[in-house]
Amino acid sequence: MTHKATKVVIITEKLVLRQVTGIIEAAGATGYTIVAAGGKGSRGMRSTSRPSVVDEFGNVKIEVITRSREMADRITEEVAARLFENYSGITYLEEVEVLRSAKF
Amino acid sequence: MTHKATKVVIITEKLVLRQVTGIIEAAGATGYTIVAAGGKGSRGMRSTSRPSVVDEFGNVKIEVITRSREMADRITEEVAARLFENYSGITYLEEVEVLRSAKF
Amino acid sequence: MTHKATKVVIITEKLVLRQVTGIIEAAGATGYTIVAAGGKGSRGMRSTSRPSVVDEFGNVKIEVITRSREMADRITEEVAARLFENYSGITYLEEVEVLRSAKF
Amino acid sequence: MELVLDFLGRLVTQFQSPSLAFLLGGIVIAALGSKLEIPDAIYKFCVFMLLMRIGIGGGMEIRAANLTDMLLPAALAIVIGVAIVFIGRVTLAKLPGVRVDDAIATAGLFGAVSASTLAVAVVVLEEEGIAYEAWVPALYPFMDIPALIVAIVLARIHLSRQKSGKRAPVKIWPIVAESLQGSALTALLLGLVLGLLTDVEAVFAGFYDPLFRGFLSILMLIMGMEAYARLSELRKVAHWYAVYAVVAPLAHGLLAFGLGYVAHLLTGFGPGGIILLAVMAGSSSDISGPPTLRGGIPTANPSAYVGASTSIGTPVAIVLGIPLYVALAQALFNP
Amino acid sequence: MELVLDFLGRLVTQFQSPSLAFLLGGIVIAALGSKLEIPDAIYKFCVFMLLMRIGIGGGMEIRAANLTDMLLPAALAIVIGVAIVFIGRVTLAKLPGVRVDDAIATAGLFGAVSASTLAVAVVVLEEEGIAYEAWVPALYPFMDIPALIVAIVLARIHLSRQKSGKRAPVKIWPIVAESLQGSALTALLLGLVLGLLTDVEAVFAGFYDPLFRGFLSILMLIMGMEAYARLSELRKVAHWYAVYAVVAPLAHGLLAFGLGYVAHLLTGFGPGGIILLAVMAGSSSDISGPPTLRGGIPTANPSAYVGASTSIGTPVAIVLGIPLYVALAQALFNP
Amino acid sequence: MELVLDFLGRLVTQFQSPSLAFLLGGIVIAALGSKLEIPDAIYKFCVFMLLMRIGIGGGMEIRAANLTDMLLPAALAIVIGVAIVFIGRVTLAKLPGVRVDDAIATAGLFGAVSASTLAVAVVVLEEEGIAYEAWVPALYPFMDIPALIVAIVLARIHLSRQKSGKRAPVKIWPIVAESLQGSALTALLLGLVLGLLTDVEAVFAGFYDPLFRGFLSILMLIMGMEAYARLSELRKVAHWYAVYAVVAPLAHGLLAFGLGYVAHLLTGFGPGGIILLAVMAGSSSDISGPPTLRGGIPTANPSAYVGASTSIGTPVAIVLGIPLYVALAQALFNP
Ligand SMILES: Nc1ncnc2c1ncn2[C@@H]1O[C@H](COP(=O)(O)O)[C@@H](O)[C@H]1O
Ligand SMILES: Nc1ncnc2c1ncn2[C@@H]1O[C@H](COP(=O)(O)O)[C@@H](O)[C@H]1O
Ligand SMILES: Nc1ncnc2c1ncn2[C@@H]1O[C@H](COP(=O)(O)O)[C@@H](O)[C@H]1O
Ligand code: NA
Ligand code: NA
Ligand code: NA
Repeated sequence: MTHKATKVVIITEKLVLRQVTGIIEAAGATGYTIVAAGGKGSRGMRSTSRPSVVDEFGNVKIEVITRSREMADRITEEVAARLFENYSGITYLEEVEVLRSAKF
Repeated sequence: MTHKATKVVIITEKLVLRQVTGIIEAAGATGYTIVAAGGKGSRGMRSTSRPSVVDEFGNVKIEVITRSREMADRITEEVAARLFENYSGITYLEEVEVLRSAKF
Repeated sequence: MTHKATKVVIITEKLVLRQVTGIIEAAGATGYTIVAAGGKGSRGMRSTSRPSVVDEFGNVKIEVITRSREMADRITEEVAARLFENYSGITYLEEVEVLRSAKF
Repeated sequence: MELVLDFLGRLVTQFQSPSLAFLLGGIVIAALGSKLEIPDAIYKFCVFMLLMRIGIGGGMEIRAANLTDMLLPAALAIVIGVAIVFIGRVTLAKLPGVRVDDAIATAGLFGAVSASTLAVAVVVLEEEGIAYEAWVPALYPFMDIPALIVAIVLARIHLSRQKSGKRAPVKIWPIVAESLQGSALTALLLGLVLGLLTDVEAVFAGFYDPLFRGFLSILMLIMGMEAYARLSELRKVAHWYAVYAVVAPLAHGLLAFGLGYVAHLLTGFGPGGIILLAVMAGSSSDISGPPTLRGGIPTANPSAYVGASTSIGTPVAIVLGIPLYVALAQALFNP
Repeated sequence: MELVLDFLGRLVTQFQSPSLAFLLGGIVIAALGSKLEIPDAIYKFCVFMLLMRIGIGGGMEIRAANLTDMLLPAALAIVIGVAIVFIGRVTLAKLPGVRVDDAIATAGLFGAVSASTLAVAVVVLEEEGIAYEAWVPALYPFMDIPALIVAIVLARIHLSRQKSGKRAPVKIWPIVAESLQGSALTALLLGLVLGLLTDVEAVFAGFYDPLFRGFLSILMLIMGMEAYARLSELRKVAHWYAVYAVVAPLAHGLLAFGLGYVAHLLTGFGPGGIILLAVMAGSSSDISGPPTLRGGIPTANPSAYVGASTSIGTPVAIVLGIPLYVALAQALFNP
Repeated sequence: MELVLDFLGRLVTQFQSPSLAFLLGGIVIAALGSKLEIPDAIYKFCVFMLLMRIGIGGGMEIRAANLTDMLLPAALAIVIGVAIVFIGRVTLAKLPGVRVDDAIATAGLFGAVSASTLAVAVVVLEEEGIAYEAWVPALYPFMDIPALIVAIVLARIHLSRQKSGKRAPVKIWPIVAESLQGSALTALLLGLVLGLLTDVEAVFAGFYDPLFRGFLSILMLIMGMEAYARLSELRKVAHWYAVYAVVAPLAHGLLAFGLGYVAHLLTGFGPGGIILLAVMAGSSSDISGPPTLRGGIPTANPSAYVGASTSIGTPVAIVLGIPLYVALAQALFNP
């Protein structure tokens, strides 16, 4: 049996990964998944911690399956408020169906 | 013209990738996509085949677009039953719209 | 406040990445995100620019959040028409909810 | 008494030896929260270089060696690998709070061999000017594979007994094949065959051999950082694992030293070879063992066995074990 | 007769030569299902080191060389590269079950040059003590680029004729630019310019040159594993590709050898240079060719051309081709 | 006049020096649209090798050095690092169209030190046969950390004044800790400690030292490509950044040269040491500085400071700065 859950997706600079996972853990999520990503957005550039010629993957994409829509909104708003003024990034939500409902 | 399909997402330890793709192929899916991932979940840790300090990406995220909801459920249940007792991992479903309906 | 948007996902050979991002930019999207991916599909193989034994990630997965369903359809059709005859690849759409509506 | 002084002297000196210094350096910078990252590709390359160097070097020597000389030490390697697992089965596995399959997996890992620990010992012997039969490192798989197989078999017997009361048959060959196909043993055996059959002297002397120590130093740094990082996992499991991880490397090493000495008396197996045999026994696998066990004993908790091995077992095997066996050999052979 | 014996003798010896041994080792471990992984970063670095070594070495030599000596061999390189594609167009492309654009792409790949095969030949010549004009490896692009261009042009002519009956004009310059901007030719030409214009002797002698053989050995290992992995793709296409992949390297090599010998008679082009010219002709591109062709002839099936080249063409060019040309040169020049 | 000629002569010669040649080569191939890729893992490894080589070398020398000799130069390094940021605060930050926090971050980056520029200078000194106190490169963190701290503190003072009118207290220690934990300083300091306390001579002489120049050449190539790639970012910000990036490296270098000369008069600090001090001052951080500033002054636009440093600052510091200080030293000390 599956049931509905909300997936939060955050795409931002690798530099602030720890801050994002901190927000996620503080919100009480059961886990998260991280993928290395590259990309282009309105700021046009990414963090500059290392040569861009050798590193196309300066972004990270973080996904969190949340139990409740409230938790999803809380994470989204927190990330946007605390990080997206100074760092580039986007965030969006998706509806998913999870199998092991007990886990989330 | 697009039509509805179900995407199965499986996030688990890299070590069992071959077993997961075996289940997917046995279910008759037309293909799958694999992405290297890191993450944290209820087990707190990942497979330990290599130093964690050098390898943040001990997980894999596997996505399968399935023609029918039944196939999606079959894959999900099989993976959960055969692997998730001993290996860490989650699985969930998403509704998507595919363009080249003939392909799936 | 969130509002609905459409996410276009394109999974194809790394070799045509520049052509895909060209189509996306021409369609007027505000950005895109790229992830390295591996996979198996109907063609059974990927581009061959480098030894497959050393490189499991010959594919790329490109995601675009689009303001309008029309833009999403335009990108999807353009990519399928211009690239998928000769290169392997799939494309599909997902409904998402974005937070910073102004951005897209 | 002299032995103790010699050992302590060696211990102090060894803290200045490069391999150990890099290992401790790695522990310290990890503890201080360093963000230094050694890329995964470099880690894998270091391991590859090490195994090729040991393999090719061994293969080139076997060409010149008297094959019958190798028989007894090879047999001992098998015996030791198997014995270590059985010892773990009747000690660690019986302790309170320790799950049997976790204990068996841990014993399997300590029975298997660490290529990097072995490489440190090779460097120490060369620095100390202690000769050794150069084919001894090539005995690695003779100890490694039996230990892993026996551990997996014992664990499956235990599990099937738990479930059904009767033993399900365990297939040995797939476990052997999986070990041999793993990246570590492939590289070692490939090197061995290349060293044995082909003219790789030039590329060995110009590349694999001279770069070996440098890459070993980087590997030691990684293993130090890793040892610290895994400590937190070890805290989650019974503290008996920590006790085992301190005692077992030295106990296994001394057992192997004793058996090696018997081989010395019987066939003239040399002091350098005895030391390396003890080091192999005392080491616990860090590269090939964990994934093989993870696949072969899926119910066992990797936090227990990898934590014990990486955080404590390997540092003990290198820091205490190697100088101990060298001091013992000096005491016995150059009294 | 003596030639045949010499060739066979060389063939046997070569199986012990390190480059070949690593190539065969790679094939064997892949066939045995090894999970050994060489990280992509290390693969790319090996290729970079190889091309820089060939480029810088060539550049340093061109400084000292008489430029007019290079004219005829350079012209021959162009002629050979172009000729190979036309030969493929009138042979392979006419065979039953072979699609014309697949065949043209395959011929283009076999006309282009493999840096690693060339590097093996350089090592063999140095081991055999056969002198060669050190600028010869720098002729690489003179054969490589024309072959790729001609293949792409022929394929487009074929396709536009199929579609519309009339020929659409093909722009040459973008194909040249794309070749030159590719990672392989950039590294080679960068090395060439640096070797020609700057004081890179120290870094060449202390880094690029000594490490070259070691990285070549690793590259050979990768190519062996790759050759095996691609065999299954080759099985999906007409078996004529396998036939072509066996015959073409030797035929192209012998053609080039003959033309090189003419250059010897006319301008004193040396035996080492002739051998390298033959090796370049007999080799098929493994690094820069495939993506250029994939982009330039998108309708062609990469399973056909990459499968033929990687699985059979390269092993044949190295295992049979190199000893054949060396034996021929010995027979002609030291009878 | 002679100085100018000497400088120009050196400038011309330096264009043939390998480090510079690779840097320019990188700029040129990037401008020509090359698709050459140096994997991220190789880039990180080059940086690691460089810092370990500088650190270990420095540590081994400090052992032999008279510690009091180091006091004045170390104090000067701190003074220079701090002074550079204040100079930027009262010049660049006052210019029209320049945001104050962007300017402070830029000055912080130019006050911090580039390990690769320093490494090039070490190679040049060795090639020119100019002796230097080998502990001077180990002064790196004495200039680097204070510059970054002062920049972050000044920026926060500015921002809090803007917002609330009153100054919020700034915690220094977390900034120091973050710098020290960064990958660059960890590697340097780890090397320093290892060189100081342990017997790493063998692995230094057999690995880190000989491979150093080769990896530096690759790093220069990357930095050249990067310089070109970042130019477009620089175009998006006020052109004052470009002016600053040309003038500041030389101004800072000359200031440090002058202070170093004072130290020479007072304590006999040598010409080689003075040159290295000037090079450190003139360099701008490329590895550790940017992420520290990005975290410490999040409102500052990285396009401004990284663009200025990478695209113009570093090439100027290497191409013009190093020969200038060498020429000055020759004029002063070997007139
Ligand atoms: N429309 C979009 N679709 C997908 N990803 C985007 C989009 N806009 C931005 N991104 C991602 O978010 C990152 C930061 O965006 P920005 O803050 O707009 O610079 C980019 O580097 C992309 O990876
Ligand atoms: N709530 C979650 N959201 C996103 N990913 C998760 C979540 N929980 C677990 N994961 C992923 O699934 C992996 C295994 O989870 P677990 O079995 O809970 O240890 C983790 O390493 C994460 O990559
Ligand atoms: N059913 C599927 N589900 C997920 N990914 C797929 C599927 N089919 C194809 N793909 C991805 O699309 C790529 C190209 O597919 P194809 O054109 O069918 O060879 C594959 O390599 C996969 O990464
Ligand atoms: Na052991
Ligand atoms: Na060719
Ligand atoms: Na500076």
